[in-house]
Amino acid sequence: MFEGVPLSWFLVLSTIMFFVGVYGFLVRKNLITMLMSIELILNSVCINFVAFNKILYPDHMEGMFFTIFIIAVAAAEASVAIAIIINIYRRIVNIDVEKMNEMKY
Amino acid sequence: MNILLLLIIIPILTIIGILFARDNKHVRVISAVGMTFQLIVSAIIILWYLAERNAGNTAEILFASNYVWYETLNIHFYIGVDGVSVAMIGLTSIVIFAGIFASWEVNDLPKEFFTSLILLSGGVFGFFISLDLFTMFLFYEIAVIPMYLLIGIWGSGPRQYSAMKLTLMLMGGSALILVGLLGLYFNSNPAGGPLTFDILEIAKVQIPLNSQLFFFPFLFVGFGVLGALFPFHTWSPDGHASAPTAVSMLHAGVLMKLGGYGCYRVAVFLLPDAAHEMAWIFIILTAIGVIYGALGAIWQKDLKYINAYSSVSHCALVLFAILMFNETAMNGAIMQMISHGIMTALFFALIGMIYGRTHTRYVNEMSGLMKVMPFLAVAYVIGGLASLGLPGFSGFVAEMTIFVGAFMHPDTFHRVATIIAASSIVATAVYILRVVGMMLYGKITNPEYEQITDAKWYERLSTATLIFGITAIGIAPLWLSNMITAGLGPVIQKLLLSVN
Amino acid sequence: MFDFSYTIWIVLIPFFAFLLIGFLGHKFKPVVSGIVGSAGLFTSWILSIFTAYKYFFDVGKIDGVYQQIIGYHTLWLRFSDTLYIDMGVFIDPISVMMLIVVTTVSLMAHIYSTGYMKGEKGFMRFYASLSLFTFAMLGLVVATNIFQMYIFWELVGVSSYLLIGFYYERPSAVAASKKAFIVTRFADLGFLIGILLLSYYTGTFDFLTLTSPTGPAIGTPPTATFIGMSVMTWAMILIFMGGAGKSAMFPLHIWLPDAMEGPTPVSALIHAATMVVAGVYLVARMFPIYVTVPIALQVVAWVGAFSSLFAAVIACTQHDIKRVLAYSTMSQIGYMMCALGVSGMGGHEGLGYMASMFHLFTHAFFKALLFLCAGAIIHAVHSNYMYDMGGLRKFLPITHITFLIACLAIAGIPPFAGFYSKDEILVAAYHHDTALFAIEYIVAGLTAFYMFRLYFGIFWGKKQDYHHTPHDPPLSMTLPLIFLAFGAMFAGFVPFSALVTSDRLAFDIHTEWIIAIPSIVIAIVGIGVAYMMYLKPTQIPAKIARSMSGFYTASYNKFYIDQLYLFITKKIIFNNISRPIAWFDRHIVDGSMNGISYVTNQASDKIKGFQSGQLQQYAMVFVSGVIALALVFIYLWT
Amino acid sequence: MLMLIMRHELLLVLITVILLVVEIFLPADRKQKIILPAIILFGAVMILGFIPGPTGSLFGGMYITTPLTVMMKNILTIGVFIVFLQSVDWLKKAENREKISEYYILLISTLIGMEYMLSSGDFLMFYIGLELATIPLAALAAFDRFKEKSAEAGVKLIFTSALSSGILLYGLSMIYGTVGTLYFDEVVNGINGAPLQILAFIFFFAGMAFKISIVPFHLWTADVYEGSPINVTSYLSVISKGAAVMVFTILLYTVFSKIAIMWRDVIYITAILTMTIGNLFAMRQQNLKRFLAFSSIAQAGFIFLGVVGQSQLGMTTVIYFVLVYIFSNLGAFGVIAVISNRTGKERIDDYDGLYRTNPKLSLTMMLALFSLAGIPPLAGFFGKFFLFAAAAQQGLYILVLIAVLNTIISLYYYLLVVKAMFLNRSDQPIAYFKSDGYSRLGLVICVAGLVIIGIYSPVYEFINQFTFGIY
Amino acid sequence: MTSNQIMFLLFSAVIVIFSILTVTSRRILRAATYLLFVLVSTAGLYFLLRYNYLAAIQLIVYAGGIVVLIIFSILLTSHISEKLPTASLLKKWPALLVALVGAALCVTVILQHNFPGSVGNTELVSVTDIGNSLINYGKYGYALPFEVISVLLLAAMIGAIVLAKKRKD
Repeated sequence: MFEGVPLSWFLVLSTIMFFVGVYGFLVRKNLITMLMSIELILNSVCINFVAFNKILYPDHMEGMFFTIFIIAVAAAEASVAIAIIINIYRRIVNIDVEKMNEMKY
Repeated sequence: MNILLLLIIIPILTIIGILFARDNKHVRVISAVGMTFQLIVSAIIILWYLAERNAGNTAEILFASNYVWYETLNIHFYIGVDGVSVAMIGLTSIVIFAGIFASWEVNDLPKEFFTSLILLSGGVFGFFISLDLFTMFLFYEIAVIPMYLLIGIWGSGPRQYSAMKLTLMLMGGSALILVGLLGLYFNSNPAGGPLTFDILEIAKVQIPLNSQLFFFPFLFVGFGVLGALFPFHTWSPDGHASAPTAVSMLHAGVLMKLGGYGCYRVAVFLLPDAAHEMAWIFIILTAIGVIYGALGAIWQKDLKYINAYSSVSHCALVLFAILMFNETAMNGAIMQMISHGIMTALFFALIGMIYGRTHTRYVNEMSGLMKVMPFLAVAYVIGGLASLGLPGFSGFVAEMTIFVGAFMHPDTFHRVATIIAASSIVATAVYILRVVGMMLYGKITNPEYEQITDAKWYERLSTATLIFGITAIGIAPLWLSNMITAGLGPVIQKLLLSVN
Repeated sequence: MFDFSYTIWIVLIPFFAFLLIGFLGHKFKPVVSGIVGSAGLFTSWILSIFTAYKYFFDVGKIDGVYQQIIGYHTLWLRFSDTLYIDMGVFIDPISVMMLIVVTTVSLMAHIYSTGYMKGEKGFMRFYASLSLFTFAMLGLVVATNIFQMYIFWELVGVSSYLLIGFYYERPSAVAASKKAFIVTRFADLGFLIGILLLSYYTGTFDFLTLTSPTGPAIGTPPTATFIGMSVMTWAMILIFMGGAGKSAMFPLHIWLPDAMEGPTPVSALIHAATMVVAGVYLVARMFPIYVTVPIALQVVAWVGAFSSLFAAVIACTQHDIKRVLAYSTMSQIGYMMCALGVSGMGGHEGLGYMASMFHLFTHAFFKALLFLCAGAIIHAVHSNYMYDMGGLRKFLPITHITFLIACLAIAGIPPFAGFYSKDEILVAAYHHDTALFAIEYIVAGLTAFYMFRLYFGIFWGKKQDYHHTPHDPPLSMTLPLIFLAFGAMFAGFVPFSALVTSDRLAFDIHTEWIIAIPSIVIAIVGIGVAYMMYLKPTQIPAKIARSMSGFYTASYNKFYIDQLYLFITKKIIFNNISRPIAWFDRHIVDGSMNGISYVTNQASDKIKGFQSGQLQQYAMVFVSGVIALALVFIYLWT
Repeated sequence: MLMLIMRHELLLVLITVILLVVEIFLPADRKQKIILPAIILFGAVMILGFIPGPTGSLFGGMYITTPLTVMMKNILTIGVFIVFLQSVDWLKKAENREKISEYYILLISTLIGMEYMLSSGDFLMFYIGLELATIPLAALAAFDRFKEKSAEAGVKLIFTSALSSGILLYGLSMIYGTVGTLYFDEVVNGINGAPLQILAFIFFFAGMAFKISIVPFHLWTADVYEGSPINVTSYLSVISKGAAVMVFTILLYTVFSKIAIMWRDVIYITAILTMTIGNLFAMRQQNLKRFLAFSSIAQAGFIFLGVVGQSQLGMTTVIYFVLVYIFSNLGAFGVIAVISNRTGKERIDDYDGLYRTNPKLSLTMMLALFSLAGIPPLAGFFGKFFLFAAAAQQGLYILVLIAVLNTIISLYYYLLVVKAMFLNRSDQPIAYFKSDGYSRLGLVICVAGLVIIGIYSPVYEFINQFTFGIY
Repeated sequence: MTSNQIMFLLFSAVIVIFSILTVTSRRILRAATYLLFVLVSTAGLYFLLRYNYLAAIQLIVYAGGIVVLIIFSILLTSHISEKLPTASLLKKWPALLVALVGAALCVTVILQHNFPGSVGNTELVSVTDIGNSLINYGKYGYALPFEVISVLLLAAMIGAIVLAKKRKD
């Protein structure tokens, strides 16, 4: 409970966000929108960490720092992903994930 | 240094020698020299062994050397021989010796051929002298895998299919063995001390019955696959049919014996209670195998198939005898292994030589060969007679020992099974004589066969060695029988204990 | 005690001759092989005669009983502490008698063959096989234990195989040799099982122990039974099966006529005088045990009697002279078997035993003689068939005379050898079972008939146009004929009842004229009928054949037993067992192994859709996997 | 001298910096001069790594080295060194010349990530190490910029890894939420098997299973392996996977030891799935890289048998097997790389009759494949045997049985390659060529490793002495 | 209902709604904008939890950095007017099912879990403390991750450059 807001609210919120992200990842065809879904997922995790840290274990700032590092990693990940996306766009002028199936079986 | 190590070192040195050989001739000569040494060393081992025994050395294992290998897992490189393994060593060296000469005319990639062949034989030697289950298993696989290349590259007919089938089935067998071995290992010290792969140590342990019952089928069937246990024998006809001569020789002659030896040395010896409990299943299977192989051979046309089915029958007899759990039958089993080993090697050698001349292996396409190649034909007849258990040849000694031994079993079931198995001798006579009659006798129908020449010197050497082996055992079996009996002691004792 | 250990050389000399000829024969001229073989056998023969003399007349008898002596023995193979195989020489009346028979006939065959086989391609091979056979046969007769006997039993089988198939380019010879081996092999299976049974219950192979009145077989016989009969009965019947196979008793006789494909000396030696009587010898050897199991003995008697009748009937209709002789052999061996079957133990009870051995002895001479004569005839006319012959008495005088002697001997005309032995058999049968006696009595008449049918058909009757004038064979062939003719004439005077008896005690016999005279009469009747029918070409045989056409055809076709066998082997075993097994192995056993790989391959193919290349599908599987695992492990797992 | 505890990582960082600086000052046309120094430098680091040094914990327990982790790092370093040797041929190609040092930097930085992951003392460090070991790899997978497949591989790798790290993080957050700390030594006390923790563990497991390519989290593997430049593939399949396996095993044995009874079953199930599915797919592959991808999936399944052993034997064996696996797989990939670089041929049937033109390469390939299949006396046999022993020690004989039956399938497809090289004949076999010295050196090391590691038991004993008490 | 609760509900409503919109919108630029809203709302949540510094980072790095990056790349790779194609139903329904089942599972498990009693520390974390922690190398110090992440960022940068740079010729 944090100032009247129960922990579970945060957790439920983040879970919903997480699975919305997962859903987006599973259905969005455009690579960049998939990347956005990833950001949703990471963001939901961040909320978890922060909420846990603040509400349950406020003595140390582990959750918060974890979040900070997640954000940093997310940035790195996004940059590489976008580099790859741009690269692939240059190759085939398309970033539809369903077209990425040259290798299979 | 332990003389047994030579059995492994000589093949390695020979292989190294082959790698430096310059041409075909060198390769052949080096192989021949190496395997001659091997034969000599084996003979020395046998004589030395007998001398030691005569001198009153009653140790269970002679020439034992025990080197720690994997200390934490208590894996040892533990070698040594008793009467049984000495006999098997003798068999192997004779067969590989003959095999080298039988493959004198391999011209396609000879280096690789002889390397694989000798590697295979090295694996077999290692298997027979191992007293540690781990090394035993290791050598077992070393012996099996070169078979793939040997059949695949130098084979004939559907060689790729056969090679693959054979390798996979045998490896399937070894997979089962592996499970069994691990089971033995982790049950090898119920008191909680260090675990061991040492056969002799495990033999001293009373493994709980339910564990035994669980692992026995793995070990018996696992080794049984190589021993052509019905219905896991089907690699054998195809494999033999496709394999080049020397490989068939080694395979049927020696490699299949690994199965019987493993059943004897590992499955039955180390899990005697389970063996007693479950023997009846395998007795039924092996008795079927004996008859089935013999009857199956009658209809075949391809010489190699005939011999392969014949091997199924004979090898099933080995397993059958092992399952009788008495000294005489086991003695017979070992002798049958040796006898069949040499005999079938002789057959395959001859088939190879005949095929090399007639370019067919179908008996109905050949006739009257006795006239143009009397040496080979007579050798074939001798092999055939040995195979059908004629006195004076090793097959008789072995089979009779098995039958007498098996018939000593007090259970009616076992004795009825023995009678059934014994009736195979008639079927054996039928298919052997059928082949002899069709192929060797009669008039030459194909004019090309008039030009056939008789055996070359190396072929003569190869066959003569094997025939000598068969007849030597057949005429004077007592020393061999005594030697083997002496080695059987511990196994029999263990089995007797487990009955009570 | 006299040392009989030298007797092992009687056996071994032919073996060394075999090795010598087999390995080195091709280095020398063919004739060397013949000489080596014959010389070796001559030595054996001399040694045998010496042994017989020593045994019967010098040292063998102690307190009126002929001793059973182990002349030599060595351990060959040990199965267990009690079961082991010795190789040795067992000397007792019947083995010594057999040594004489075997070496004599074999020597004759050896000498005869130097002429008969001259110029044959496989001359060395022939002699090597012949030596091998002699070795095996001698080893068989001197066997100290049943397993040694079995070993040599098999060896004679194989040498017989090799010799029947001597003309290996002739398909019929090959088939005949194969048939002979397989049929006897089948019988040997019975023998082997019998041995196994016997040894299991008695714990020994040794003849001495087995036949000892206090031994485990007789003194304390096992009480176990199997399907209503005691195991001993079973064992003895099975052992008799082996004997029946080797001795061509019905229904295992089919190989014998075909075996005539072999060279004639071989037929004389193996398929008339020696090997085929091995069965009789076997039963005689085990006789003390047979006496204790009446059912088995009964079987022996009836099989013997039936075979003798059966063969005699067939012999009347055959044209191939060697086949006639072959059936005649079968018939005579039936006689011997029957005699054993009706015998008891000791003194006059054991008359049948003595008679059987006696007949074996005399039969060896006259039957070998008949075959060798037949060889001489075939040599001369190059045909086996009666209808190619006729009027040969002028061309082949020696052959003619010796053949006649042999015919008279076999027909049982006194004072030729056959009369005495056959008479004793009839007496023994008469005292035992009238039915058997009746059969044997008829057979005696039939024997006289078919033998003289042969005799008249060959030497009298219509003269044929021969391509070149037939003539008597060379000395090397006639010498044995003459020698054997003497045997056929005088062998009957050997006092068998004093030498070879069931309990090895001498007993007195006297000719029972009440049986002897009718038997002579029926023999003369038989000869007379043959005389009428075959002295000159007449229509009578054809008429008779027509009047009993069904029976005649059946008899001519050997009662279709061959066809029956062929049906069983070809149709049933080959086509209905072996072939289905081969199919089963290919398609079911092997198919299931291939099936495993097929299923694996199919599985591999079926699941390939998972690897669709679609990233989102991968993710889908990924997430579902996580959730599934979580569900399982949170809710299902305990 | 406290920093010596972190010597592996620091040395690697040092090399990275050196390479970066050199790269900046090196003229564009002489970029390939950097290859030899880079390899020598790295070789030096590898050797320095073997020098015994202090171990302990730094940064308040966030970074811990033990002799065990030191050894693991050394093992990885050997593998990377071999990869370096094998990459030379490829790097010297015209299209890669300008990004040689980038290649090295990226590769080394992933290695740094792995080493931190191995030495991590809390989940944060672990996570960062994991990401450091993954993200540059995605860049490497897409390194062949002008190949569509390479880009596709990059996409698949980065997106799957992002998803998996998201899932892993979710799990981590739940662990944090239930335990209240991220330091391993404290987490272990808080693990009690509550459903939420099981959920968290499964999520965490999925993230790791992605790295190890465990079914059903493996689907990216084949595509990425096929598309990536071949040396990156070998790196992915060997080093990346090996590191993940080792660190995961340590985590399971230490942090999650309280719920061992649960994760053993997870491993049990996934091991069976992984072996079977991997093998079934490998059977039908024609492209060698893809083939080895599935083979490596199957191998991961086998490794799990060691993990499930949960004993010193299990730990030792897993490390030992990773070592063996490095040599085996790099041997196979080395040959494929050499041939692919020379001829561009990567299909199995391209290898028909290879033995008759290039016997040495074929033999190397055969030995490597046989080692993978577990044929004695090659190291793979020992590795597999011990893995099975580890599982058997727990009484999981059925699992062992399934595994050994799977080795039969695996033998089947390894033999297919052997068949192509040795048995088949071809009208147009790959012509004879002499491979470059670096590759040859790499292959020789691999073969030597394959032959020696098994027979020479001290290797195993050496590993074993460090694994005491880890479970 | 406290103001905090109301604020929370407000933010979470925004988050949920715009998350869903992010993954369903057919116009890619709008999706990016919705994502921005989500991220900003998340920052709001952080503010709510008194993590002002974190919220700032969230705004700067996420909203300011990543989203901008995303928008740039959208502009590079897509036409603004273009509508995204919708996924096939075959893809949507299973995905929806998985997401719903997963969410249900997680929510159930979370709600069932008995978390330790909340401490509810409402204090603001001072930037000084954060700074100290970042350079602290003891326990609960983050010097090492801070350094290592720099390696990661460097590597990511190099990787991105290598991939994205144009060929020289």
